[in-house]
Amino acid sequence: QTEIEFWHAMGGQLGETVDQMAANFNASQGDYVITPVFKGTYEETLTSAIAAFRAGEQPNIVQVFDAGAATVIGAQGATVPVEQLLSDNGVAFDREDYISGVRNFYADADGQMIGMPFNSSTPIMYYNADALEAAGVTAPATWEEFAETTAPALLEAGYIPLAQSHLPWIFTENFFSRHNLQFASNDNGYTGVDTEIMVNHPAIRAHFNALTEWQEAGYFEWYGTGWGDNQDPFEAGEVAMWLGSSGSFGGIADRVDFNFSAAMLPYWEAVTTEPTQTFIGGAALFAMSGFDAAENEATAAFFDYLASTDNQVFWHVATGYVPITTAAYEAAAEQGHYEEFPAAEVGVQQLQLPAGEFTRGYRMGFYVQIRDVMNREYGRILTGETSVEDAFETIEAEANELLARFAQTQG
Amino acid sequence: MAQVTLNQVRKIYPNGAEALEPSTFTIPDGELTVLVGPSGCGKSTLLRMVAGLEEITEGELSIGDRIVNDIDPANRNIAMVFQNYALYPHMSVAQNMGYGLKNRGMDKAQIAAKVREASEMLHLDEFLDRRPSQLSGGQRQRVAMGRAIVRDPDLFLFDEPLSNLDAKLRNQMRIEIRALQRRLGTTAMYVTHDQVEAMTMADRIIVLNAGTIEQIGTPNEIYEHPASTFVASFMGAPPMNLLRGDAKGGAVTLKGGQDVPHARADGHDGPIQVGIRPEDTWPDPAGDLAFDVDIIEELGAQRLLHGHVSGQAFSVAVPKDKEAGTGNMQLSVKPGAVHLFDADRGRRL
Amino acid sequence: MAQVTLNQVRKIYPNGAEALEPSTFTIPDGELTVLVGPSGCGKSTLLRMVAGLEEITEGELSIGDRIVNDIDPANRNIAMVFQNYALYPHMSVAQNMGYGLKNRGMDKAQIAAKVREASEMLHLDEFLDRRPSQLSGGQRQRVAMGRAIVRDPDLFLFDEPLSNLDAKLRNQMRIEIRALQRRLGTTAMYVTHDQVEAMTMADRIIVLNAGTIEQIGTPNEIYEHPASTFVASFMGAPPMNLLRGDAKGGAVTLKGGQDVPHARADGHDGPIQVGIRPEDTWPDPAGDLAFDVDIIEELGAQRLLHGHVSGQAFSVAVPKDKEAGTGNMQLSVKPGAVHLFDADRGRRL
Amino acid sequence: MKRAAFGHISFPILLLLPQLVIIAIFFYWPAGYALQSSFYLEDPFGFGSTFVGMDNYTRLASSSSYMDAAWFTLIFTSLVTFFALAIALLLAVKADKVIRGARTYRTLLMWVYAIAPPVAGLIGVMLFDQSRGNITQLLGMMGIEYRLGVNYWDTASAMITVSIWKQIPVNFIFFLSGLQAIPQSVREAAMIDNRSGTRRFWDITFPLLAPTGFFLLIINITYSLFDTFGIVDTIVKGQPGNNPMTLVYRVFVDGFRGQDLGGSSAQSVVLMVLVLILTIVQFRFLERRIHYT
Amino acid sequence: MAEISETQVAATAPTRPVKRIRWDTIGDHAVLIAGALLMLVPVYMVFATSSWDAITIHREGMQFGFGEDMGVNYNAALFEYGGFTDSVNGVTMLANSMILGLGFAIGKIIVGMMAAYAIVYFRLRFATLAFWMIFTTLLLPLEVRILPSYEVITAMNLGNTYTGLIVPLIASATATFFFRQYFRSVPEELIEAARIDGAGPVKFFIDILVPLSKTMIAAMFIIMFVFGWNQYLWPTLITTDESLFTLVRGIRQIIQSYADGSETPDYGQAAALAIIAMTPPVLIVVFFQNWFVKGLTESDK
Ligand SMILES: Nc1ncnc2c1ncn2[C@@H]1O[C@H](COP(=O)(O)OP(=O)(O)OP(=O)(O)O)[C@@H](O)[C@H]1O
Ligand SMILES: Nc1ncnc2c1ncn2[C@@H]1O[C@H](COP(=O)(O)OP(=O)(O)OP(=O)(O)O)[C@@H](O)[C@H]1O
Ligand SMILES: O=P(O)(O)OC[C@H](O)CO
Ligand SMILES: [Mg+2]
Ligand SMILES: [Mg+2]
Repeated sequence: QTEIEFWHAMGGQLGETVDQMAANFNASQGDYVITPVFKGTYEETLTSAIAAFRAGEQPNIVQVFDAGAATVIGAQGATVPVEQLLSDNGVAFDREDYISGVRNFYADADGQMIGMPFNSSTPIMYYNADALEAAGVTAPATWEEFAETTAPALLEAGYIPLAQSHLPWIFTENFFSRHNLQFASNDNGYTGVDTEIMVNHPAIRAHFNALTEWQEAGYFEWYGTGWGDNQDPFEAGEVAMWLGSSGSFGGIADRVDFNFSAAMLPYWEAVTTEPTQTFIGGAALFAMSGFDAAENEATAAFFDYLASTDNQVFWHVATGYVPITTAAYEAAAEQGHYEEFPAAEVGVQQLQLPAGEFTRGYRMGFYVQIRDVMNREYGRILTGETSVEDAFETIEAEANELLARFAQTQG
Repeated sequence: MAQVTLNQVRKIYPNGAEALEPSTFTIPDGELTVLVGPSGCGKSTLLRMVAGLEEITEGELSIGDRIVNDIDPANRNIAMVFQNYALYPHMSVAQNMGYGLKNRGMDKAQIAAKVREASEMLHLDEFLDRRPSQLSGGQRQRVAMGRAIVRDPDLFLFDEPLSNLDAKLRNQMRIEIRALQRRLGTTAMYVTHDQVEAMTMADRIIVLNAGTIEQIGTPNEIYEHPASTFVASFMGAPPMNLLRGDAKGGAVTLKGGQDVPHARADGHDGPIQVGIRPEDTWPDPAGDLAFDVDIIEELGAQRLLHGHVSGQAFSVAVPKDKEAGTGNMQLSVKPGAVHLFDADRGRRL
Repeated sequence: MAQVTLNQVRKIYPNGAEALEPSTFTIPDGELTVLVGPSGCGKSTLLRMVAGLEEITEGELSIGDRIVNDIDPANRNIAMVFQNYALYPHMSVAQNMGYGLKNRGMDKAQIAAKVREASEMLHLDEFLDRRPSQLSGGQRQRVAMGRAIVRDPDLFLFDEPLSNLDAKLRNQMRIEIRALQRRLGTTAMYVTHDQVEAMTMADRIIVLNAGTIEQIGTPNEIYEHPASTFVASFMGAPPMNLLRGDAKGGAVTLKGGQDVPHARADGHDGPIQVGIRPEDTWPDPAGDLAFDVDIIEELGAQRLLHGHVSGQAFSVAVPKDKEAGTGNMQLSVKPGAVHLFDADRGRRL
Repeated sequence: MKRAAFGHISFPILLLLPQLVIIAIFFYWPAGYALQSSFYLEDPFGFGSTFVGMDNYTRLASSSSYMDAAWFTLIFTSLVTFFALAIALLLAVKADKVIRGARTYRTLLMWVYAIAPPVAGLIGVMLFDQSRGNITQLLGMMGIEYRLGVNYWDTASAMITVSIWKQIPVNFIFFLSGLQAIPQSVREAAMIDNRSGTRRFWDITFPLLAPTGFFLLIINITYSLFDTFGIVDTIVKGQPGNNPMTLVYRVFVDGFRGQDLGGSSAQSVVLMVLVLILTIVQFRFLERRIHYT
Repeated sequence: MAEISETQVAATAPTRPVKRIRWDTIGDHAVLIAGALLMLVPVYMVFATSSWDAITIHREGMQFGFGEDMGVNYNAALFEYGGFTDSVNGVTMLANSMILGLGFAIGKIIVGMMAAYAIVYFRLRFATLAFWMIFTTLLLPLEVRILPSYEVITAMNLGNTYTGLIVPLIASATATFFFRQYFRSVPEELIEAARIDGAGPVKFFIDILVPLSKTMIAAMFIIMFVFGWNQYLWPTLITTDESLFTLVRGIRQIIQSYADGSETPDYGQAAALAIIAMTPPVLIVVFFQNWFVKGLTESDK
């Protein structure tokens, strides 16, 4: 029997589900034994894995979140690309099996998958159906509709119309993908390390200017950088619409006592009339290098097992994360999952919207710090400490400086 | 005004040791009262209760007209010299002495003057800037003394304040303290083991023994009329000779057979104790008491003859210029200097 | 075997104070040497250097044949009683006393026996289980003593070991310590302020003054032939009277005019100091010295007459049975008891 | 060093050895490593690294957000150190003084220390939480709008409060044990010399407590500077955003979370140098005034 | 004389005055009670909260009153096996935390006392240097040097061992510094007496210094035990073996999702675990209370 280790960042019930899947895998065959180990937050997990790699103690599989992807993928030789791993070990693999939004995010410029998408999510708009009904509106498809129709009505009905969690993810990265705007040079960073961010775009500046106006008008409220702080008022029924992760579905379902549903992330008609798919969030699994063929074979077997339709459906249903393969999506639909929970389908659909030139993903080093810069500046915008224009200049400047530094580390 | 009154005051330590049996007495205002007694008899305990540092187990303690059982030490307006000095280790000598004054809001110049004055009296002027740890034992003790005397309290409490000084300095100190206390008219309680100190300084002496008060009186009363054999043998160096004897019709006969001159014990027939101080008797061929000298001890100014009278231990002090040898001799006894005590409890008859 | 030799030993404290000037002397094996001197003169410092607790600034110190300057105190095989007791606060009395024995690997039963023996001698048997904080000052001091005497060291060092005991107990202790030291034949150094202790216990006395050795000698030598006015006035209570005078052709005249009887200062013409002990002179209508008495002090066994001779302060000790009053009188002086010293340095002529 | 110190040579070295070996391996080695990597830009996996000289340092000097963090750290450290010490000292003095209930008070006051930091942090955020925080609600009733995570100073005050709260028991325990070691007789002498308990405290108790106080001062400064990062992290929920942050949290954010090894090493080195200067200053100027025996 | 006094006594039998109200004592208690409340109300709330279900807590925050899930939460916290290998439950995590707490506290105190002893009580030429070398370690918390430390531990093959968990944490000067401060204020006379009594360095240390430092050791022990007990980041980094998981890690795993809101963390169970995690340290505190008795260096009279 070959033993392999799998480090992840899934706490609470998610962790239990991971354990469950691992146990199932071990029970399903007799050749390989996988041991999942909880290593703290995403950041802690990644850092542990890096440290372990440097000490030659790395796990076979590590879970890496979106913002850390550039670091892992940049470090060629630290991981074995999944596609290669799978084909080396004779596992049938076809990129086309994967949902289009999922396929490219953890792939290289040529589309070769480096990381195995695992817990994938995407930002969607949850809404309080009772509230919308009371206000006599439906979920807005565009921001124009929101500003003109939805928000005034909801405000009138006594609700704070809109809140969101995670400005860098939802209102920046996915703003760019939803409108198919270029986010960074070098094909969003896929084709080189000397990348420059292109965040200071008029469209997004306009969006943030709109946000501040909405905030003043009472259409939008910002509760700080913390994810939950923005989600709580929605669950409490104070906020009518909330932008969050498709993976938030399970939690909301447990906790709210009103009818809720979800819609796709709105877009600006002024920017595009052909909105595109969004990026995936969440995390992927990477096979670390430095292991013998037998262990890599076990890793490949586990990945294969994970990607199987049954398991994807199980994971999707149990956690709210999107299924990563089309087959799994269809299977879930067949089971009637979406009839029961229409909101659970929104994320998958959004990820299957038409792709654009810049919707594959983005690859930028030191991206965790870049997000910190964004968060800082956005916070300052929304507390009136800076202007939108200044903020974006600062973000772009600081981000580019970080990118340049990252490029140097790769040299 | 600052008389100290104890009314059935008693002290039992948490471990059950009774350090002071219920005691009642008054220390008159303005007097200096010396406490004497063997080691461990309760002197420090008594002082510490007056100071408020030790809880009073039972009874009532007043200073002036106030019952102070529950009054904080700081509010009793006392000054105390501790047996172990208790100096503030982080303060210089001058600061140690001035601390009590500073707290009473005296201005700096005045404090400095007072400290200087006291330190001169105590020969500490060169050491004013030193820390206690850089002083000799006697110097520390003097600092402790200085800390008390710079103050102008209602009551002085001195716990063996001169024990670590040489005879000469001690002599000086004793006189100066006495003078100071008289001048200020401050009531004082003074613990000492030094008989000379006790005799010369005290207005009144309290003799303590194992937690009980044996006698209270002026030095003269204590010395000339000891209330018990304990007091008699405790006060006086060398101590009073105590001999067992019998009284019959007023006359007193020693156990070994001799009659005691100048002794009348009317109405106390039966066993008895006879006390004669070594300096109240002297070699005199015409004397009445046969004495058998074993050894002679030289003490400088005087000489002690140790031996037996009627087979019982007996000492005689003679001035060093008087010739003396061992062997048998006769002793004369000073009339009126024979003390009689009952045989079992040792109380004066 | 355990004689102590100092060869130009000197001590300067880090703050620059010279506590002992370079001194050379020997403490003979088996003898008990008493150190006396005013407070702060360097007695404890000397003892502590012998113990190895204080670094020797200069010179060489040997115990027995070993130069011990660099030997650890633990390896000097000494026992010491500290002036401030230095008891281990966390150990009971018995443990405090037994600790040194335990360190020498003695077995439990033997330690217990030794401790019991010592504690009986020191009247501490009831307190064996107590912590030092539950003892009176004198009891603590006795524990400190006990800690030393249970041991069987090469050298005893006692720093005012009896200062907090009452006269009676002190008397007993003194005799017992002396006997013990004799019996064991252990060399001992003993600091005391008590003249009686010094005179009765010492084989030899060292008189220290401000870091220098004034005189080394037997008690008798020190008392009868003080080497300096310092020694003369330091040893003896009340102290020797010192009068200024002039010598001329051997005869000595006091500054105020009177001639001094029995005094010959041949070859020392000029200013001179004359010493007469208070007990070496007595009221005698036929005496040669005119004395003017101001006050009389009662000390129990004797009486002190304080007054003036030729206008200079003078005291006379009389036995208490001698009548005495204030006013003018004549004094006789004991032949051979007049001490002469040079006028400026005070050295004996 | 004691006056009557032992003169041995090899024995004390033996005593020091475990400590020295441990710190050599687990402190000096990593610290040297931090120093070295502060001059490089390094790929976290160790594949590539570029020598950049003082770049990592000059970058900090010119970063306004770094300077903001430095300022905040100064304010934060001063307040936390001061209040954590002052409140603990007050409580310790009182607990030392009362006779009745002393044990109970001691136990209760030490108790909180037993709370695990993540739990303490969680208690903190939950109490101060924007929508369900009990303290937020209390303040709301008093008409104070309190918005943790949105308003800079609201967040700062929560960080400061929780940090103080968490540190009080430590200080309390050490102050209490320090108080116990003050000779009773000296306190008694002071009781006679001084009517005012407060003055007595400042004149006698406090100076004699100084060795413990000095220890605690340094420990508290290092606590506020370094050990509070867990609290900061919990309160900002891992996303500093526009909220205040301390310098060490930045080290953690950039290094442990962000894998910018060179940059965060430079920050560590700056911190170390700052604290080293601070402590040298304290030793030179404060310890002189401490009286040990 | 004594007789005379006795007659006086009979006249005025002492009547103890009614105890005065001691305002300062009341003040002292008021301060202590306020302090205890400040410290303890949050703890109480954790306890109350541990009796509720996750949803309620998530919606309403910390609770003052008691709910109905006390039994469920504590049972789950203590006895439900978690983790992948099902080898850990509250009880085993408790045991691991205990080993970490004890090992760390004892190790640190021993190492620290030894070093402080060497610095304070020996005439060592490089004592100051040694002190400074040790002292500077106060400056860099483990979190900042965690990655290199990890490399050392793995290089020494100490990953997944208690030694590897404990020893690097000891590499800081707190204990040494603290004992140095205390030793310096221990009266000089004690080492003098001990040396005269023939005690060498070892005996003095064991017989005199350690017993005298009891209070200080107790304080240090409480602090260090809890510090070790509560370690999180380091154990997470260096252990992968679930049987080495500690309570705090268990708590973290439960409340991990608090910040991102994707699911409802099991607050009740976390609170229960927090209470359980608090119990042994509190017991240690109660136990060492007895060491906090006054008067080791006291020498009154
Ligand atoms: N640590 C020190 N630093 C500086 N000077 C000191 C120190 N210890 C003692 N001295 C000084 O040295 C001198 C001698 O001190 P020592 O303790 O030997 O005196 P002593 O003869 O024992 O006096 P006492 O009879 O008062 O105990 C004193 O003047 C004292 O002030
Ligand atoms: N804290 C205590 N606990 C128990 N017993 C104590 C305590 N303090 C003193 N004692 C005992 O009480 C008795 C009286 O002690 P105290 O200190 O008053 O004696 P003292 O007369 O001052 O003796 P000394 O002349 O030796 O100083 C002694 O037997 C002593 O052992
Ligand atoms: O909450 P998740 O797991 O969907 O992740 C959201 C974003 O990817 C955070 O980077
Ligand atoms: Mg006493
Ligand atoms: Mg001395």
